[in-house]
Amino acid sequence: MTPSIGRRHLVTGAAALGGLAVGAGAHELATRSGAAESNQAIDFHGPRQAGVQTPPQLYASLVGLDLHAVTRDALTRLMRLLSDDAARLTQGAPALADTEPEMALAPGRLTVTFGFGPRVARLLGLDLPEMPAFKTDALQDRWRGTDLLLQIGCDDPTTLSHAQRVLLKDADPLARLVWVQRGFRDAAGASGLSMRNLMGQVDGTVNPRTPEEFDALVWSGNTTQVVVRRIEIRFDTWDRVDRRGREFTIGRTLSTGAPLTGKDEFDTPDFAATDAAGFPVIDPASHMRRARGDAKGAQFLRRGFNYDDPGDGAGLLFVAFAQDLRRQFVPSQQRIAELDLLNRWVSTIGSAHYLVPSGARPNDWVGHDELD
Amino acid sequence: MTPSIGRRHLVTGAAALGGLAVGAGAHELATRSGAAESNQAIDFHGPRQAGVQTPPQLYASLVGLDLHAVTRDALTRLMRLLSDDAARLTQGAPALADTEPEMALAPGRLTVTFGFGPRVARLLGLDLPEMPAFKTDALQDRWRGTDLLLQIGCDDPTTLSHAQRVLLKDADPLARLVWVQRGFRDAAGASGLSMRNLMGQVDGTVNPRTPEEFDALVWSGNTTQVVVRRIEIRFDTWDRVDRRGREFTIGRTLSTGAPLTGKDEFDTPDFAATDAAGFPVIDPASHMRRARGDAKGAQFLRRGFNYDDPGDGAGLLFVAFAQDLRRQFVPSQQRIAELDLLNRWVSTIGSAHYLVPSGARPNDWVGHDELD
Amino acid sequence: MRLRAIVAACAATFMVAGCGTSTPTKTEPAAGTTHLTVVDPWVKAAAKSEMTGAFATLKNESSKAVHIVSASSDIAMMTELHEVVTGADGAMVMQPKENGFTVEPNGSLVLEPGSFHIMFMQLHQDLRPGDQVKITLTFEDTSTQEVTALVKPFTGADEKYNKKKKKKKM
Amino acid sequence: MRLRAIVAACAATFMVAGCGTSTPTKTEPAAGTTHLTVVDPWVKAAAKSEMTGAFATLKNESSKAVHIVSASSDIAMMTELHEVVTGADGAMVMQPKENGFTVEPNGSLVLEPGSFHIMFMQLHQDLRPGDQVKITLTFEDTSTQEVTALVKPFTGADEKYNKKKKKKKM
Repeated sequence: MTPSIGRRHLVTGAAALGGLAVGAGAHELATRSGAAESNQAIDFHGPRQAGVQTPPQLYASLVGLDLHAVTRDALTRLMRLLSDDAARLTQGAPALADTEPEMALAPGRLTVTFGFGPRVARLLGLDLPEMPAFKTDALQDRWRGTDLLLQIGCDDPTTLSHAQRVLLKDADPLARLVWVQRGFRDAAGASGLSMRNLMGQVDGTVNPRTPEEFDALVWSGNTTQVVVRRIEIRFDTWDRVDRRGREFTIGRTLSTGAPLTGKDEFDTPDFAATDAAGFPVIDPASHMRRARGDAKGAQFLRRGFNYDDPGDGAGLLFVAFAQDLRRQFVPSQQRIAELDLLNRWVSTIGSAHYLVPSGARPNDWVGHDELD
Repeated sequence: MTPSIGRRHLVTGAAALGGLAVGAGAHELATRSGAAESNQAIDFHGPRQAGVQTPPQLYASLVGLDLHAVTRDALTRLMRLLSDDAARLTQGAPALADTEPEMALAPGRLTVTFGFGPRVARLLGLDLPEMPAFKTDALQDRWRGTDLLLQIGCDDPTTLSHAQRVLLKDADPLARLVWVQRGFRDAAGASGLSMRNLMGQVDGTVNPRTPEEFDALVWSGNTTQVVVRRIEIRFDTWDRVDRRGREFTIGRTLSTGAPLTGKDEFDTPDFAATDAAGFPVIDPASHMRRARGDAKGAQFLRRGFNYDDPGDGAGLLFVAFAQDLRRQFVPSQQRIAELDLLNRWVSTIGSAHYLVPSGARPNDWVGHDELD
Repeated sequence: MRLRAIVAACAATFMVAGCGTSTPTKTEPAAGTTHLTVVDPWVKAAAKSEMTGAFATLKNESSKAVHIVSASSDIAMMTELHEVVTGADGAMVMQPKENGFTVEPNGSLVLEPGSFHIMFMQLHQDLRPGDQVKITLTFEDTSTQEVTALVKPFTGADEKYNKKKKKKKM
Repeated sequence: MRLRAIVAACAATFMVAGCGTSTPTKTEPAAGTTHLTVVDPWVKAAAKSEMTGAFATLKNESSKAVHIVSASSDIAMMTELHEVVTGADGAMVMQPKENGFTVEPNGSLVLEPGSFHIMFMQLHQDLRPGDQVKITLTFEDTSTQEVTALVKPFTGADEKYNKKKKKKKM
């Protein structure tokens, strides 16, 4: 080793310990060429948060955080920091003091959506219903409810990873990371149908799609509510169910997602239809029949992702947005918990729910309306 | 509960236990419309396996398997099964007896590359060098070498998940799953530069690129060798190193990936260049200087992926293909283990290496040449 | 009648769930006459003395019908061509197809679980995953065609491999 | 001389690594005259009695040069405009910029770690992550402009949160 190397090592070591001094201006950032056309930026600012009505991205990281102190002061400071990060990163710009600014330049439809858990809702006097216990749930504490939810969605996994790191670094002084749940969907454009979950089912058929439907079912003014449930699939036994058994269980044809009484995914199921022997074509205990609310206004937005964690199971990150979870989600889940053929092969092992506050105006932060 | 529901439950239960009988023909599969243009199929059959010279996909699952019995009979049967699956899935077709055939229809440049570990190489009398111990390694048994490697790469995470499940189901009677290591890269087309790893470095600059370079450095006839190393990054301290410190450590400019003596990523570094004070511009202990082999034929193919596993660290899945790991990879790694400024922030926690057998002819299976 | 049909099918325990028969590979006959193109042949793994079935898509690319009158294999004491029909009581019943299988001119016949298939009874040996099974099809004119089918396992993927699970060697 | 420069910069312990100053948001002044557009202002978190710095990009969109002669803030005993220069011995040295900062007509000045910055010494209070700091810039003609800067933490991400780690509240 030459003396010069030895001295330089000391220097680099000092940098590591002391926080060295030289930053890079924007002018040093390489311009990314050949960016994919799909590499769009989604607006961050607006009366409603992005990531709800936004068509789902290829990947999502759901991040659950607990505040070190559940106070208005801590929450304000945290939301200022995270909103500032999100406002920049979603537009393909580095965060303030970003240590890897080049990794922010491909936004890939990045959205960051914030949710407030029950303790925060109580702190702010916001209405967030209690979530009743469902008898089929097998909840694990590691996927429990938290004070804050960050739903980070992106089409580019590298951008997503970087955004998550930036947000967690800024959250670190004020909140503790409880879990990260990572999910994925079909590649954009790969299917003309709704998302296919890992059981092979088409998922999300009765979702609101028009702005009017979103207004009627999802938004309450500029806020909404979200429930995140981790639904594990028991593939070892599900794999032994043949297609007819699967379709019978779901109430839909697997290939097209059509109700067993229809031809197209979006056909209205005919629950009264019977076969030659007089049995209903769509079984009254089928998943579709049990999950579906008949009442007007009982539908909600399913915007979930598949998960498949090496060594830790696979299933569905069920993410549902509703005006009022109590009115829309809870009755559906109660029907399912009472009776649903699908229950034999799935278990909900995590559950958390949040109020999604209104969006941030330019130069403002998410939650400001609710904190004032 | 009506009697009819009760009876039907029994039926569905029987299906779950007994393996029910009705399958779906290809005619039932929904045609996927609007598939992305990038949703291409990569040839599976050919003298050399795909997934080496193939431009890296967005995602990869590296799967390590141990044979229950290290015998020619078991290996033959396993490779027949897995080759048959891979031949179909890579072309966007379901595997034989695929339980979710619709999830196979978007190939997304899927490749499945097989590697044979040391015990298999000994069984078959194939030359696979021993891997020496490197003094900086901090290997964990859970990421150890295995009998078989499946490198599954895909641009569509749902297709990847399905392919992995099919392959693991078919491997299950013959081999034990030891690990899955999942990684990702930049979205295709997001950058004109080589992959950026999570430290912000441009990675893979000196890779072979032309067919001639691949022939000279990677392929040995139709086979190659691969080493898979799991390199964990200590971000808590790396985050405190500023850009100048990082560039000094790496020997390259972060924004462009250019050597500190050049302007462009692919400029040849000038290790003799000195600054005004007489110090080398590129430090002799920098990562680039230490990793780089000067001898002709000392380069190899780095085709790695980033990893970022919730709760289990983040870093680089270093995947390197070489004609002869002993001649090409080992000297580079030994120089790094001796001295490399970067060692302060990275640790190799897993290491495995394999012989990559020749490809399969149509209607044949990977490894047939080596088993004969 | 679906309910009864499902119950009846359950009795056929050798059959497996689902199967995609979309088809990138063709197996050309290794011996005999080429009457048919046999696509995606496979057999479900089973133990000695048990029964199992063979599945494939049979394509007739000629302008006249092809009649398979029987099938045979070294692996089993008995090999039969089976069909599944709706019986007098409305239940579906598996039974030998008396006149064998007919593949129409420029048509194809899908052998699949729950429908037409080749059934092997009283296996002489274990059919292990990854084995290959030779099946001889015999046609009306006594000519034969040999098909090689892959033996497929049917087990669930081990989604939680870090947790202990009993493993059987096969 | 880079070696010495780095060593010298190390002494400035308030400075943080890297910073992208590409810029989607602008902070308009809350009070005073608008001489400059101040983009991406931020201050590094620090504890009471310590020192820290403020960074931003100052854009002069007018056709004449703008001179900042001083800066002040309630948060610190002393606020100085600093520059980093190469001293006689080749080392880089931080020092008060005697004539203040000049932003050229239609030009901009980047305040960043290792270069020009506003330095606060002997903080009256903790600057906690997410706090906002008001800074008053005073110009040659004695007019002022107020800037609000976000206090940013600088900690590593907790990549292995399932393992126990000590946490400090801030």
